[in-house]
Amino acid sequence: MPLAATARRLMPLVCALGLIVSTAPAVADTPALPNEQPRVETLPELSPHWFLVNDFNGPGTMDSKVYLFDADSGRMLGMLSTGAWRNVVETAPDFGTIYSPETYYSRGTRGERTDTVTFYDTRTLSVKGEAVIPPRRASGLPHRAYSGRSDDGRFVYVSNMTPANSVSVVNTETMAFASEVETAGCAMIYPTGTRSFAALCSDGTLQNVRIDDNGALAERSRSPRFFDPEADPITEKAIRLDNRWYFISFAGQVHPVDVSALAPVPGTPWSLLTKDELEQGYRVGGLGFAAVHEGTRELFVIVNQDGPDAHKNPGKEVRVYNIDETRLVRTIKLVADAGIIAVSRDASPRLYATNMGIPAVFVYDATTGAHLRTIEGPPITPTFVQVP
Amino acid sequence: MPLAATARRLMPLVCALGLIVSTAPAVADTPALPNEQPRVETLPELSPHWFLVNDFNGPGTMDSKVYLFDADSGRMLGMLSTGAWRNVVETAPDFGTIYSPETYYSRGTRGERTDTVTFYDTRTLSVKGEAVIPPRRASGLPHRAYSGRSDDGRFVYVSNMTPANSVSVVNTETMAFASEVETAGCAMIYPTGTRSFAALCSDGTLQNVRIDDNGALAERSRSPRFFDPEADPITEKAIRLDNRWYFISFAGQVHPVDVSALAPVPGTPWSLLTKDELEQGYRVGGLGFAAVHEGTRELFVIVNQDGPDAHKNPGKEVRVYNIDETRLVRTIKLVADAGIIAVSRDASPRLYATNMGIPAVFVYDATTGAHLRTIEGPPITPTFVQVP
Amino acid sequence: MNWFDQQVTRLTRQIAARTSRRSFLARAGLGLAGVAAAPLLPVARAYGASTPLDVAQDPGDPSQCDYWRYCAIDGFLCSCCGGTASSCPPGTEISPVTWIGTCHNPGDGRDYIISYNDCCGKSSCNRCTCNRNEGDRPIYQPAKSNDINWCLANTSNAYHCSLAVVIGVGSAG
Amino acid sequence: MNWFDQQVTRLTRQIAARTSRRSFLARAGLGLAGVAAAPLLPVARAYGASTPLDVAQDPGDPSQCDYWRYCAIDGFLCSCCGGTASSCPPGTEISPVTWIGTCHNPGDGRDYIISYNDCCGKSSCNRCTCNRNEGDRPIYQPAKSNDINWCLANTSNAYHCSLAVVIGVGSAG
Repeated sequence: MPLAATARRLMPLVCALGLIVSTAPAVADTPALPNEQPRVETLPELSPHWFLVNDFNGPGTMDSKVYLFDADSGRMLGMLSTGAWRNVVETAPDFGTIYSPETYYSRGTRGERTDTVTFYDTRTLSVKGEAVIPPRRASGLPHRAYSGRSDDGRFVYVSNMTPANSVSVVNTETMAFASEVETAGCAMIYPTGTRSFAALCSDGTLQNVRIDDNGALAERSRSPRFFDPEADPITEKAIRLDNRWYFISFAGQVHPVDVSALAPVPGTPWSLLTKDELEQGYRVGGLGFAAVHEGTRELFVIVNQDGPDAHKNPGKEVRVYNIDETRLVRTIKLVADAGIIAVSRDASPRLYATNMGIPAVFVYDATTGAHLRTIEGPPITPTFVQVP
Repeated sequence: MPLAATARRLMPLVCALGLIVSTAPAVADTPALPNEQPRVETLPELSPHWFLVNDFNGPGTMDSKVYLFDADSGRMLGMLSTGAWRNVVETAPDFGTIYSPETYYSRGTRGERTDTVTFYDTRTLSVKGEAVIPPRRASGLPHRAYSGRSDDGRFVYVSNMTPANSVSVVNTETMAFASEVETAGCAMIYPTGTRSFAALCSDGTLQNVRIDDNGALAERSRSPRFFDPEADPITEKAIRLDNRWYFISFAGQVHPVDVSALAPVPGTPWSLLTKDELEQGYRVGGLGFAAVHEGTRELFVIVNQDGPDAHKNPGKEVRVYNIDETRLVRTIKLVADAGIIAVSRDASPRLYATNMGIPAVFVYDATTGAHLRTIEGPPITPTFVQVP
Repeated sequence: MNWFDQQVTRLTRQIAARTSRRSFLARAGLGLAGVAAAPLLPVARAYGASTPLDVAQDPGDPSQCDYWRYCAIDGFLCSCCGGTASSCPPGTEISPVTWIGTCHNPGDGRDYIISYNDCCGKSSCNRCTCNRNEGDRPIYQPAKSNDINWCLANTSNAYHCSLAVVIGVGSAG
Repeated sequence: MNWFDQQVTRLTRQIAARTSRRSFLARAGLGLAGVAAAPLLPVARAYGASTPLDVAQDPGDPSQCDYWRYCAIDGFLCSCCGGTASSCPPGTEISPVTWIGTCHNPGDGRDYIISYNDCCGKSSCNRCTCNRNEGDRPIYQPAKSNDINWCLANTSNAYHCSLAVVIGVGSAG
């Protein structure tokens, strides 16, 4: 290092607190750099190209993290420490608060377990409060649908598994646990309005649960059987547009389900892949292989060519479909394998692509497919990317 | 994967618990593999070539680990989860118990702090108990001398820094905190007998503290000033042989200090490096650059050629000195940079070498210097290697 | 609910009825999972203790991801962490519930039912990551899902590594 | 105890006497450390907000390890973590005690006293690891030691990243 010769010796002089000021002659004619006061940053105004990266942290799963980045500058903006077993966070409709389901043990990996939804002020990335929830939060390989939020932001839902399935409901206004709703035989959380959420059932149906204004169970309904969990199961990686959830099967069948009413109404399935493509081994795949852009009504899906059982494999191609016209619009060739994608919500959308095994996030123009930037990690085991 | 075609379909048959036994015809003539009962391993008899690797876990510093390996087989034998901020563990004289200083927060990185010395049964690698100690345990870049153990195994000492220096004394028989001994201006822990430990002081002296059978402070003494902390400071990486500690300076001066009596008696310094070598930039360096083998009276030291301020740089050379004859015996050329070494205690000693930036441990014959084996990590940020 | 699920559910209900410390299982309903085998036979093959016959019948290296039993695993291989394919490393706890796969053994041509119990109570071993998804199903079919942290019913949900335990012979299907 | 230590100790005792929440400092004795600067002047240079004059006077990229102020740092650079060389990322806490280095600024030829405060309360940022040890001293000289987790006096000792704050001009020595 070039400065070694000069700086190696410790000067016998300290100006801590400015109580002592050196009168050593300036070497240059310019005034000396002013003394600085260290401070803590707060975040500037929200940009549509900010994104969150949940880091599962494979080398230290009990010490997970959520990173915030600005895709335009490529800079990291801040981080949250979010306890054991990261899935995803929920965010307030105005992105002013981050709701993070977290798990802690009194001795790190042992002792008393405490699960929380922790409330972070997004502007300061500091804790505003926490709701202690039942210590049954589902964990494992991260899934987006392990939690959800009511459309109005009033309630956050957290998936439990013991292995019995239930959902912890948290009131975001009172920052308190509201109720636990059993969803026997049905897993994951797909919000369906301001006071309801759905869960996927092993018999090929969708259960829809309505809660009251206190977060307690009000009533339930169940869709007709709309997929065959043996012949061609749908994955947990669904996307929502308006009042419709779009579930995607291993073989790339899209199953739309209308959730406007309490009883979910399945629509007509359509296919992302042709019969020829399926035979050639094309499959949808990845930890979070689907994303949607509301403005353009476009569905983004990662495709690989690894054949059967490739539903978790990453791919180097993102296909873009018009979801209303059920047709392929274009294909984006990625510069690196991706298993996880997200698309910003604005009119100049960015496509974020990453993979748990690659400590980097790749930023593309979602419209042209151009690769704009690579943001090197850490995060070292990026799981879900989330957009404000 | 070659089995995909056959194994892809889930067989509609389960033999869980052996309550249902398939009568499907065997494809081969051999009897089918017997059903198995999963079980938990215990460790076999201690081998002299076992070693512990403390993993600081840079990506998740609140979720540190200690790995146990067998150098002869190259196999990992087990692991401990050891909370935040790993330094090292202490072990019972018979290696039957591992004493691990640990730090926990009720919410991982925040909330109430609890520091412990946790007691692990070495044979089962499970928790036997814990002593809660003052929540002031020193942390940072790991150092061997952040803790110590009395020669008879009765007490474990843990270094505190707030930044005031003190030592928490834990009674291993009662598994309880015994006392906190202040060591103002003196840091680290160098055990000096059954009821005493020393600490290095910023004025160039060594403080020796005697405790009573209850672990409480009995009396103190201080050595004469034996090194110049400005001109050529000694590092914290000292080694002990019999009743003598050998402190090694930045410039490779060895300062022996006899600790037989309460008042430490400095001996005559000698040099690991010649004047020529110093001028050519040779320095001792690394996180744990020194090790000793009692049987052969050999001192092992990592040497680099990075010049001044290289006291923490790894090197690709280990020099071996006869510590009584104060002379270089041989040099071992490493196959990879190392900042940390340890030497097994037996008559066929192994040299273990690693570096925080390299997720692997390299095993050498400590006598011939032959590279015997590379054990690939994880551990991903190996810090101290310790031998039974 | 298919036949497989019915079997698993029925079995588990029997256990739940017999085992008070597993009372949580009684609540599991449709979403029930496979169950660790109770003592049946001594373990035939431990790492480094195999006989030539064993190797012929149970070929491959349990510390490698391509070992036949791992056809539906997702996790760290206990064989690399101080355990074997059927034994947890010292100081960990076997998950009492788990997921089930069916893998083809090239050594004897049979398909075997494999129970992928997790070893729990310590943080990730982080060695020998292995992800194969043959027959893996989504989480709403938990008995077949390798995404789930099966330490969910242990005293700690810290996940260390995964086993691949032979618990029966499947049909050649 | 040399002159440097005496100065630091004396200064810190003055603060300790004035600041009850820093009462721990009074116990520190010989082993006392550098102290974070109280408000003196506005921060002259924040990441991305430098003027040409600033760059000439304060050259280099604060997100790179070879930036002049980092001559005695060991840690993750806050400039890569949502902060700058003199500001902590959102939601972290500045360490009130720290270590001190002296670095040569090639922009104006002066040596500056740099306070390497840590930002605390979140786990490791883990980006832009930087280890330079010019003038670094062992832990028994804590005011000059970059090995110490300087979050030791914060509400949490979780270490996130490190700053390099100009707190004075040193002699050209």
